[in-house]
Amino acid sequence: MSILHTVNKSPFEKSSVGSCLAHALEGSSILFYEDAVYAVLKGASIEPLVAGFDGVKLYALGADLKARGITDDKMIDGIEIVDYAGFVDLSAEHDKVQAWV
Amino acid sequence: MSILHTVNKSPFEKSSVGSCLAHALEGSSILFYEDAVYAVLKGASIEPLVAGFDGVKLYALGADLKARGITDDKMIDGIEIVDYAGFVDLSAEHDKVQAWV
Amino acid sequence: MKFSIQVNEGPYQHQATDSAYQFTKAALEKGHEIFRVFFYHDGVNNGTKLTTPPQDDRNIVNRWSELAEKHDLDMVVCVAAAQRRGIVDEGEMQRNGKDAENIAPGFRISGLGQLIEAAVQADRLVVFGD
Amino acid sequence: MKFSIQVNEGPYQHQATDSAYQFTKAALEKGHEIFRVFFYHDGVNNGTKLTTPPQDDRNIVNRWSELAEKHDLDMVVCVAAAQRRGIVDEGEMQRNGKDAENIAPGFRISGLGQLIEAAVQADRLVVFGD
Amino acid sequence: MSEDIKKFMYVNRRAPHGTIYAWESLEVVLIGAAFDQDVSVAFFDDGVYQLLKNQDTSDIETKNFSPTYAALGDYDVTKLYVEQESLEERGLTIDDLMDLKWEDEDEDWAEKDSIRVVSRAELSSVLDQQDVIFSF
Amino acid sequence: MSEDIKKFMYVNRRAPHGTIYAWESLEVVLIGAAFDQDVSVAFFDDGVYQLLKNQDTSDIETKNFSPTYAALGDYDVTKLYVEQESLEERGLTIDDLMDLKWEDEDEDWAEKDSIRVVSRAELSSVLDQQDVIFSF
Repeated sequence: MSILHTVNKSPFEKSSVGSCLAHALEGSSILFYEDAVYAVLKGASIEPLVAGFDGVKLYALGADLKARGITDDKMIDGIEIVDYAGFVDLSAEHDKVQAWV
Repeated sequence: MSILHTVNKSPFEKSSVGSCLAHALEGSSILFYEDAVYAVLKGASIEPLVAGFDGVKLYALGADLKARGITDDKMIDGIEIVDYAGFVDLSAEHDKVQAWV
Repeated sequence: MKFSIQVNEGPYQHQATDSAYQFTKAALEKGHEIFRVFFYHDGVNNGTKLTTPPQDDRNIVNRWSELAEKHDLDMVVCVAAAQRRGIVDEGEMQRNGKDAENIAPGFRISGLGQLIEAAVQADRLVVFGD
Repeated sequence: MKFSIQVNEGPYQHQATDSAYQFTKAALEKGHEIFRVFFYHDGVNNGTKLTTPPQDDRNIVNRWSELAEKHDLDMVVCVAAAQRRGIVDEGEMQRNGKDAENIAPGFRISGLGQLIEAAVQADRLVVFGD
Repeated sequence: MSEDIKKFMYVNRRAPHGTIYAWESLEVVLIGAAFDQDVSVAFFDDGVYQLLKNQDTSDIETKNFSPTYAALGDYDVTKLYVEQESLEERGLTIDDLMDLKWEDEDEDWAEKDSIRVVSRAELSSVLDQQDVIFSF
Repeated sequence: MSEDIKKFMYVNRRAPHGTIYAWESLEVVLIGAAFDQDVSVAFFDDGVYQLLKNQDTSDIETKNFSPTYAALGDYDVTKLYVEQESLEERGLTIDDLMDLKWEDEDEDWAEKDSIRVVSRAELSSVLDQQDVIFSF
């Protein structure tokens, strides 16, 4: 069994990113989209939390990164960028989707 | 000059209580209402932050405490309970109101 | 003292409009003047006459309408925000080619300048939001 | 694969409905089936035909209606949530004694059981909210 | 309709009253109970506040739905997971929560606790075992 | 209409795009500019994200209002306070923000910076000096 976790709120505004990271089990994946893409900015105070995450694959939605001016060079390493089709693929590949709204 | 700060979100869900506490100057007041009244629960991890606050008067809206089952004995000491009329009075007594929405 | 009130959220989803209503009522009961209640963002959804909440719950829209009638309140719905969200009076219906209007009694649709004026004219602006 | 989509927020205030629309469109383009799009909480406000967004902005409601027509989508607005927020079709108008209806093309009002059924029938439920 | 029974999880991470999510979530759980799925409900983060005792909304004049949680047992919704870490962070214990029960017909209608306090790790594992996760 | 000039502060603590608050807040600032008040705008907490360079909403298909911030100077909105601590927490510097200017007619239309990076303590003091604080 495996979960695709989706998070859409800024880690500095709401606790959902933190809670999602605390509950994600090995083998699950996390997709940051909407305002949650701010979680992948390099040099932010929460970088150690996000970057130090083992066993969980991290994704970010490209359209939301672009909307917010987050270019590739500003992103924490190891996070894969997907488009909406990729979001659909991830939803299909995992057994279920948990939305951290 | 003095500000009445109003905060209405849970300190565990959103960063507004923390940011309000970090920006409130001596002589200002803070009113916790709606879900922000959870900030006054004794024994919570944020109690030191709330209770250790000098020079700023803290209030909580009684109607919102009652709605959420927070009885007097569960509250951090030194926080004054007001009703809606008291909320109006506080708004009049301070020079302006800043809503931490 | 003269208050202006800004409401940023719609009915039922957020307590903001309940708190704004209770604050406004309490201010009036204490003899203060309410210069204007300005509904912005999703707050414009407080101005629809089409709600039918459950019998055992408060009727948020009617409550505002009744308070306005009793105290001759000026309740303004922001036109730009209303157009995005589908709150329409007779004039907006004509202008935008709609076949229905849904504005509740006591609300009027007007521009954002009304919010600025409300802040200029009142002694206090009190904002209720998410 | 068969998807069901749940939308918890209204148009413009939150990106949730934009994201839900883009996801739904992408899923259809990849050949997946959308069993149902269920609009809950303020999400019901996506179903009003009375919006007139600025010319240079997307029309969220029309976009849903067009997607529904093109792909024969089942778009359901929760009746209990709709009653609280003032989204009304012909039947609701009659039942609740209203003088107007505001439901947009392609949306239908029905019960919460439709959400449960959507989750039972689909391979995946994907939720978009605040 | 499929005859399969799915494992349904309703996730509650929000406080009550400040927003309607908790109440409209509970409405889904009640309606869903008629569908014969294998239902669990999780309360963590601010969701644990939903179960506090002595909630009385008369002064904010909104609907007080908190007594409805006590009816969940009658709807055969008997697995309510509450996260220990969420309680602790908020200065709460199980004694601060409503005493929710259900009657087990297989054991001569013996009264049993609906609330199961679990660790974060246990809750994560329960979430992992579901077929469908509802969020509001 | 009162002839008094009030000190108006527009507070921006929210990220753009995920919600409409930032955009509808900017609409108020633009309309308000016609009212001859003493206007300041504060960007702190997630509000600093509103000023990031290179925002392009074409793929999320929402309105890209970020170029509008550059027009604030033409509306005589020239005091944009950005909190240093908020930038640092988010791994940002002033170089990540749009270069917003205004032209000072008292100094032969000299181009000046609109953005003033201030400490939390300075920002708190600026807030304290206002007559009206708008929040969205």
